[in-house]
Amino acid sequence: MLKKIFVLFLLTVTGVALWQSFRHAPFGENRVGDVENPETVSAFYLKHSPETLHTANSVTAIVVNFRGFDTLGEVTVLFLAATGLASILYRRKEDEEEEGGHLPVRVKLKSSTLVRTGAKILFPLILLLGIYVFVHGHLTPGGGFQGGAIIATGFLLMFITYKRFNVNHKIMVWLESLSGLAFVLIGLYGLVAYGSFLQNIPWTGRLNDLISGGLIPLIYIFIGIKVATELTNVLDTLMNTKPRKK
Amino acid sequence: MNSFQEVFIRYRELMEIAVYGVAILLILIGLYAVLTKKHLVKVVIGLSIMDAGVNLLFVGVGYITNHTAPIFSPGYEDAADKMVDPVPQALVLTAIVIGFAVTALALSLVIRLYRHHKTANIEQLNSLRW
Amino acid sequence: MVISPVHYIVAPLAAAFLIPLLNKLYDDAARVVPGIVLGYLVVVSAVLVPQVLHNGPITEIIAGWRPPFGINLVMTPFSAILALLVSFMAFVIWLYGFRFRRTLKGGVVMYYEILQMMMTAGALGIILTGDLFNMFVFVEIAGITAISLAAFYRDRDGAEAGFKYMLLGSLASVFLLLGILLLYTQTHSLNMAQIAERMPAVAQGVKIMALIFLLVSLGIEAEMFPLNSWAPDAYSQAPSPTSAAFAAVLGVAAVYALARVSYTLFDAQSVSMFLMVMGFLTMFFAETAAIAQTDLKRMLAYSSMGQMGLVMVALGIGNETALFGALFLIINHAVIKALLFMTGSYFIYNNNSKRLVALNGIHKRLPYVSFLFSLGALAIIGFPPFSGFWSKFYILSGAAKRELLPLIIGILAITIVEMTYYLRVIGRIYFGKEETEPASHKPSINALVAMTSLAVIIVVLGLYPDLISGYLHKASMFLLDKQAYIQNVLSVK
Amino acid sequence: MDIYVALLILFGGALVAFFIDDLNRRWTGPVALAFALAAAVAFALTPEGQHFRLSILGFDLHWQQDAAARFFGWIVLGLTVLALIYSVKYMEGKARLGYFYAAFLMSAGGMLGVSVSRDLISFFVFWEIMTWTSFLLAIYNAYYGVETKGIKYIIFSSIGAYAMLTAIVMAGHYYHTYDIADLWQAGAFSFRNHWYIPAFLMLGFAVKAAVVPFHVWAPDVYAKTPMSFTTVFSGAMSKMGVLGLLMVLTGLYAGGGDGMFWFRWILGWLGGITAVVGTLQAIRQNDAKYLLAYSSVAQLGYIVTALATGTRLGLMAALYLAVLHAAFKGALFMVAGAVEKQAGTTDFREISGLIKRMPWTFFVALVSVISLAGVPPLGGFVGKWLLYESLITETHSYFLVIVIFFSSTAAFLYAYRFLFGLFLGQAEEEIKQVKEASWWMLLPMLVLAAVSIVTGMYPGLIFKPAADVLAGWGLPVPDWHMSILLNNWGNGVDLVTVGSTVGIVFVLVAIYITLKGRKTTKWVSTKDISTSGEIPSPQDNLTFQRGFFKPFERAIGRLYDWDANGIWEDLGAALEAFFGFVRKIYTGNAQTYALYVIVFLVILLIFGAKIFS
Amino acid sequence: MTSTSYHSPPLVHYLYTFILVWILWYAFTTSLDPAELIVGAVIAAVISFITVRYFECCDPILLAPQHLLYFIQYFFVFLGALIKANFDVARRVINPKLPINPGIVKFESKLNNRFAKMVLANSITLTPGTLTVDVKGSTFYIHWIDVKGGDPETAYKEIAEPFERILLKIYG
Amino acid sequence: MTAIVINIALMLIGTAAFIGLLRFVKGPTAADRAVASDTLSVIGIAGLVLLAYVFRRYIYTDLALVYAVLGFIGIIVIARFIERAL
Amino acid sequence: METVLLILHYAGLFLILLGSVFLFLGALGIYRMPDLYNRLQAGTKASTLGAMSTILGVGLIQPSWFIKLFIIVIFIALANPLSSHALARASYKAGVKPIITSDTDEYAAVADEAGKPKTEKNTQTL
Ligand code: NA
Ligand code: NA
Repeated sequence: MLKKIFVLFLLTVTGVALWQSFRHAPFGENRVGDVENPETVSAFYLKHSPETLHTANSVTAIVVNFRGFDTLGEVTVLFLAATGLASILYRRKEDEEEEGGHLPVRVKLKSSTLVRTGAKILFPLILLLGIYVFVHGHLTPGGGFQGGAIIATGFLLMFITYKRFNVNHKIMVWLESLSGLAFVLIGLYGLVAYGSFLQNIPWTGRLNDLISGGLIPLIYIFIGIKVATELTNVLDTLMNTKPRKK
Repeated sequence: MNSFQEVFIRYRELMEIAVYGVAILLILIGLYAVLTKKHLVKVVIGLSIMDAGVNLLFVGVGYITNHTAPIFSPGYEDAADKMVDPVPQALVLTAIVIGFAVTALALSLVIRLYRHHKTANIEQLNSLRW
Repeated sequence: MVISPVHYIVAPLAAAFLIPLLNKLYDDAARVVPGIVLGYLVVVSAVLVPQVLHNGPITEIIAGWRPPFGINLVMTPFSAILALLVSFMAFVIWLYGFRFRRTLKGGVVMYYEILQMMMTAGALGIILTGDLFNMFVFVEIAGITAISLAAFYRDRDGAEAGFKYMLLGSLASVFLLLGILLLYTQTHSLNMAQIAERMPAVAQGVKIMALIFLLVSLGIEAEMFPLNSWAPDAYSQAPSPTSAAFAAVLGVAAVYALARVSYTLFDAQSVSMFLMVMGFLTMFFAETAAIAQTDLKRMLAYSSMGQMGLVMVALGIGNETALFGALFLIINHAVIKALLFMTGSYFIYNNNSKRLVALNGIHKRLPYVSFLFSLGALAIIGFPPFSGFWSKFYILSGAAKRELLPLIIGILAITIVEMTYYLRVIGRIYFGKEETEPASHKPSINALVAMTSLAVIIVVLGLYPDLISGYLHKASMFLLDKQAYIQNVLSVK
Repeated sequence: MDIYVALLILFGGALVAFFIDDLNRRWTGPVALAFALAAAVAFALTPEGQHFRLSILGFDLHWQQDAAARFFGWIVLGLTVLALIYSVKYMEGKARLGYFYAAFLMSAGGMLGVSVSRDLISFFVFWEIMTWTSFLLAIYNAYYGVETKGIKYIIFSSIGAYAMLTAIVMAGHYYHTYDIADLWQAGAFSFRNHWYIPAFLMLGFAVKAAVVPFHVWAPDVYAKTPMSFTTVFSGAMSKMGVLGLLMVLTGLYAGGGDGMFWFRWILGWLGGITAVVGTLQAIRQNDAKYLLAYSSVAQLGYIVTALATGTRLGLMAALYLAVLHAAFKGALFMVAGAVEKQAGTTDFREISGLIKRMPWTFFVALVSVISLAGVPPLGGFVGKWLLYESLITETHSYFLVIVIFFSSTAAFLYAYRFLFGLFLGQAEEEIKQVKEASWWMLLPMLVLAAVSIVTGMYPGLIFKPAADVLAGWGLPVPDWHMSILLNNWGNGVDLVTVGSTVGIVFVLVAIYITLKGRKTTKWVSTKDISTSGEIPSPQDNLTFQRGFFKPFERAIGRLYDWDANGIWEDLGAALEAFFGFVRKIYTGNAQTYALYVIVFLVILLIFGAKIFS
Repeated sequence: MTSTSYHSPPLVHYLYTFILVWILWYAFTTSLDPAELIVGAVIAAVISFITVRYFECCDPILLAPQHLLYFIQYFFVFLGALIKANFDVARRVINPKLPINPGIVKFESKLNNRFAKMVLANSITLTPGTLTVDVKGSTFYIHWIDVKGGDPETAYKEIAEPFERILLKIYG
Repeated sequence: MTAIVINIALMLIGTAAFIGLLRFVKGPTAADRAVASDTLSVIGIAGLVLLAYVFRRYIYTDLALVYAVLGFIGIIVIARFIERAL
Repeated sequence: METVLLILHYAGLFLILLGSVFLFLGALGIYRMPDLYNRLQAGTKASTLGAMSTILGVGLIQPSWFIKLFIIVIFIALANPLSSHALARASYKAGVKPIITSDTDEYAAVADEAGKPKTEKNTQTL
């Protein structure tokens, strides 16, 4: 009890401090400044995203190009989380013995037949939605991460409704590796051809065309594939750890 | 027409409380869970709530009254000066993905801890000390 | 393709993505490829570091957007030296562990190798990036690999260590994000040089808040008391090459981040007292905890924390002399602690126990390893003529220049504590009564090469510190010169 | 020959010795000896006044072959060579010889380095090398020493060394130089400017010289280290403390000795107390090694007192005693080592009557003990004479004279006990198997005994280099003659005459006793002694040696209650307990750790404005 | 991406899935830009390849004109029920004191097709006072807010009959 | 007229979301919270589409679609969790 | 054409209003109904129709958005009852007892088939 009061005191101080400091950035205030003569990075991006990169979604322009290096790191974080997860949860013979000879199982109980039927119909729809989201990453809200996540939830739906729905790990490994590699190679192409890593090609098309933004949509597609496979992998690993009687 | 937007302007202070306040509150709630909940999963949930609060704060900071999403979709090609700050949105995307990665890793650790100790009570998790 | 700083990041990344594929084609790919990559990074360092030291900092533009608009990598003399150190140490650690992990099976080796290599990439990213948010990303890369590696072994309490690290690491990333966001709202930039340039205009209150969040966050990573409680667990539970890398790779990057934030983003003066006091407390609590340890790796972990504390003290002292000492100490600590973990690992391997009691009389079974361990122990205490002495001497001289007599006395008093437990271990190794004689695992040739090369560095740097002192002076001067950093980064076209 | 050659030979020899042990264990000792000899030759060939300068990290290291370097360098090298000759047989068959000889040579190198260093940085570097290598030797005989006894040595040494280091960095800051001569010039060692610089330096030297209350490490370490190194440990390494004190005092006196009186008084009395404490403790020891160890503490007390006088005769006495102590105490430790090797123990209660079994060893012991006791005609006498002269006629410290006199007189008791306990009395059956030590061991012992004898008649042999040291450092130099001892009133004693007379008498008496003693001795077991009416328990050791000086101990009993050792050990235990308590903050609970983080954050948030202003 | 434990489905299934997905793509993009259509075709091909095994909702035969009519009929029946259901809900929500007599009843459906069963179940859920709790085989378990009779026949009549009649015409 | 209707609709939806939130807070079982969040997600989808209209941004409708999909799968996962089938 | 658009506009407004009212009622339903199954009954029907109506209403006002909004509507029609069913089934299996006044619970006998012990009261909270 005393501890909780103490914790509440700590939280109060933290909260007040946070509130006070963020009052210095009033909500809704325009801190971007003049877009035509940018003083801030935001203004610069808002100017050059449509003008130079011809990318409608300036968030995408930032994520994939202006700050594409962050994104490469981000993709790596995801990849490493999947690797770490696998290294933490891999099953050894000893584990199985410890658990009394249980086999891993994804879901313990059969799911509702209705949901199973529904899942089958929705699965392609969800995949398509995911792909749509990352293919149009430079035009509409969303992108590689969002699209990848949607695809992974599609797989999640199948995982939890079907005991025996399995992904082909070999294909997953290939997709995962190659898409990650493709990102790096595109970056290296920029380095070799134009002098800086991840630099976009000069031809960036027309604003709001599907084929626009130079290499941005291409990169986002690879990110989408990578994120989709990665997240699916993570879900697969996490769900494949429950013991089941032999 | 957009009285919705007028509300945003007129009650800026209120919105500030609503957005920043909720974000900070989320951080604090998450922190509370981290500091007091005994179940490992609840601690991890606490961390996720904290992450959510921070992410919300990011998005909130980038908002500009009466401005729109920084997407130059048809009809908005020349609205650059009417768009909210895109940078925090890009950053928050990264933060979310990283938060997800950490959460997944945390859960895997919880699974292993549970399997090993047959308990998910954080207080019984002290074989390593001093 | 001309060698440029971005190779530090891209090479390991590409390799990490590629390894799962190659491993399907060639069984040992997962073990070999990281070595090639890390070796390549050493080559990159060998090319770039002299350039930086002679021609001044390199600022590499990424994606074609000049700073502050794009992310950029900055290789100052300070970061260049640390990048060289980190890549070299990572390579040596890889070499050391090359045959060690034969005992592990199948895909697990691949996970291990990828994570270990990427920890280095994360550390290099932290050291090289000129962008604050990018630093966050690399901190997370390093953090995730470190958590996974701490939890790697099943038969230890790895998961517990990993969970603790994860918990504190997550708090760290929340605070780091808050700090970055606060700075962003005030300076409208994420580029460290531009933030530094615009810092004077920021209101004092917000500045301090941002500073607090950044310091707490990086303090967790840099093992600052009382934020360092994850460290003993993580160090002691991780596989030994990883423990070595915690000290030699991750620790280096964490301290670098702390230094960069304190010196470039903020005023070194305003954090001086804080760093000195916290560094000193870190030393005190770590070394006093170390003395009572019964577990070798845990003892070494506490010792690492103590050394980090000393580095923080030196950063706090903040004059050129102390910074020189700090940089030298970072190098020494990386090399020596890695040697101690490597040799200690063979003790553990032979004894099947991490307990110090098991070390009694082990020199009969592992004479050369014992010799190297003792050398490392003497060096880390700071006994001349080993390299540890010079760094400590410089730090003390720096303190003397600020006439901080109590600090000097305090540091030395704690050194006596440190000395006590290291010498006890040496005593055990050489004079303890041996109980049983289990089968010996002699170190493999690659491990011998790795350990010996570190020992040689320790001795050579001790006898001839001027081999590197010129560079270290340059680096520490540059760290102090905030305007030069801003100038260098922002003038890039 | 350059000055660094001898050093390189010693350090290189250490490396060679370490690794040669793996090839052939019998070569290790001779190889080490060869290196030591080579170093001695190199040192001899180094011309007087030669400088060697080296810049490391911007520090100008400065080594010089001057009078002081030669004086202390020869103490080090002489003892090292002799001790290594002794070691060849003494260490035969023991384990870890590579380790032993490597540490030995490095330690010698460290001491030689200290002797030649003329800047504080190289001084400190060599000082530390000598310290940690000697630590490695101090723990050589038992791991259990590491936990308690050996670690005490290194802790005390490091307290001293780090006090020095503090002084050094502060001096570097204030005076922008580490060169000793420049520091003298600048008055760095004066109490007036920064009192802690000289004070901390002297603290470091006092620990090495085993001055009370920092002496507690010495007895254990001297007694536990292999005797062949204890010789050097007690004979030479403690003299490095003397060298350091002399160096600081030089600076102090050069600075006009401002307000020095109180300081000299303190140092002098510390020396006196050290002498008394060492002597009283030596008396009650049952083990020859411990007796000698405490005796060393006492003897160093004299030297410190002599240094503290700061007068012509006093300084001379200090340097003279430094050499003599090296000679006779070195010899005595070798004797103890020989007895230990041949008879298996040095415990008086286990042993007696070795005189017939080890006559040469006895001879060395006799000569050295006489020299130690300060009785004419041997060298020790001259040192005592000088000390008394200085205290009485130059500083008029009469109380101190009484203390020193008390200590010297009491020293007869332990000197007697040492001789009697080991060599005289009746030999038990098991003693009769004991043989004389090997000539490899006897040779260095005899050489050291010869030093005592020769200096007893020709003290000028030491006066001359000592005077050079004093003159070289600008300290007052007394008049001296090769073999005539002058007092302040102008009367002289011809030591050669005294020496020869006493020598002839001694030989005659010795012959008489030997002849007569053989007839009258009647054998009774020494372990069958009455217990004065008390009923002994089975555990009681009934050897008569057990209560050797019981009456004396009873007489001064209260003095023994104050046990510095116990206080230090209590302090250490209290510290460890405190540390054990402190580390409990690492509770192992992840949530507590998170709480630490938040508490820390909140503290910063509340006080941030103050902390980071 | 999915495992290949079943024998491979006929080509027409691929084609059918492909077309449906492609149409959906068009719905998402609502653009006749050739680039979009080409990309959509490629994606639809990939998805049909991945999911053809699972995507079994609607046989092409369902597109026959008479079936289309039934669909429209079904739609209106359903819409009516839905609106009725909503006013029922409104009534109950605004005045929760209305007599309720909840229970779970079961009935047997004559439908064999899984998709049809799902449509029926969903329709039941959206119509007044009923909620499909589970379907086992062809037995439907329905939570009924106002049970008018516990026996399966009554339940069937009250709950499923109007929908199933039409569905049987299509899938029967 | 349009504005009035839209504003009323927004208010109704907002109130609905608030009431749903009350049930979410109240529980009492996990299943009840799941029911609440299910309804909330549907309310949210409608709200999103309405807001897209308010702001006249077609691209926001994508969000509604994605939200619908994720909300549905989320509820299915929670349902599986509630029946302890995962 | 103008007129058509105008009609569509007002129809759309009507649908929006109607939809939002039903959404409101749905929310009220899940708040006020006595047990979980009744809440589901009310919540699903009202929210499904409400959302569909609102979204279609917007589609009528903005005809160029119609196709995509129609997809959303179809999705809701398909998915929302399914999710409600899944929740009802799961809750029942997890032991959340419905209020039964009609003495009819045909499901009780078969719900248990997984061999899971039924608890009297569901104590599982998130
Ligand atoms: Na997008
Ligand atoms: Na629903």
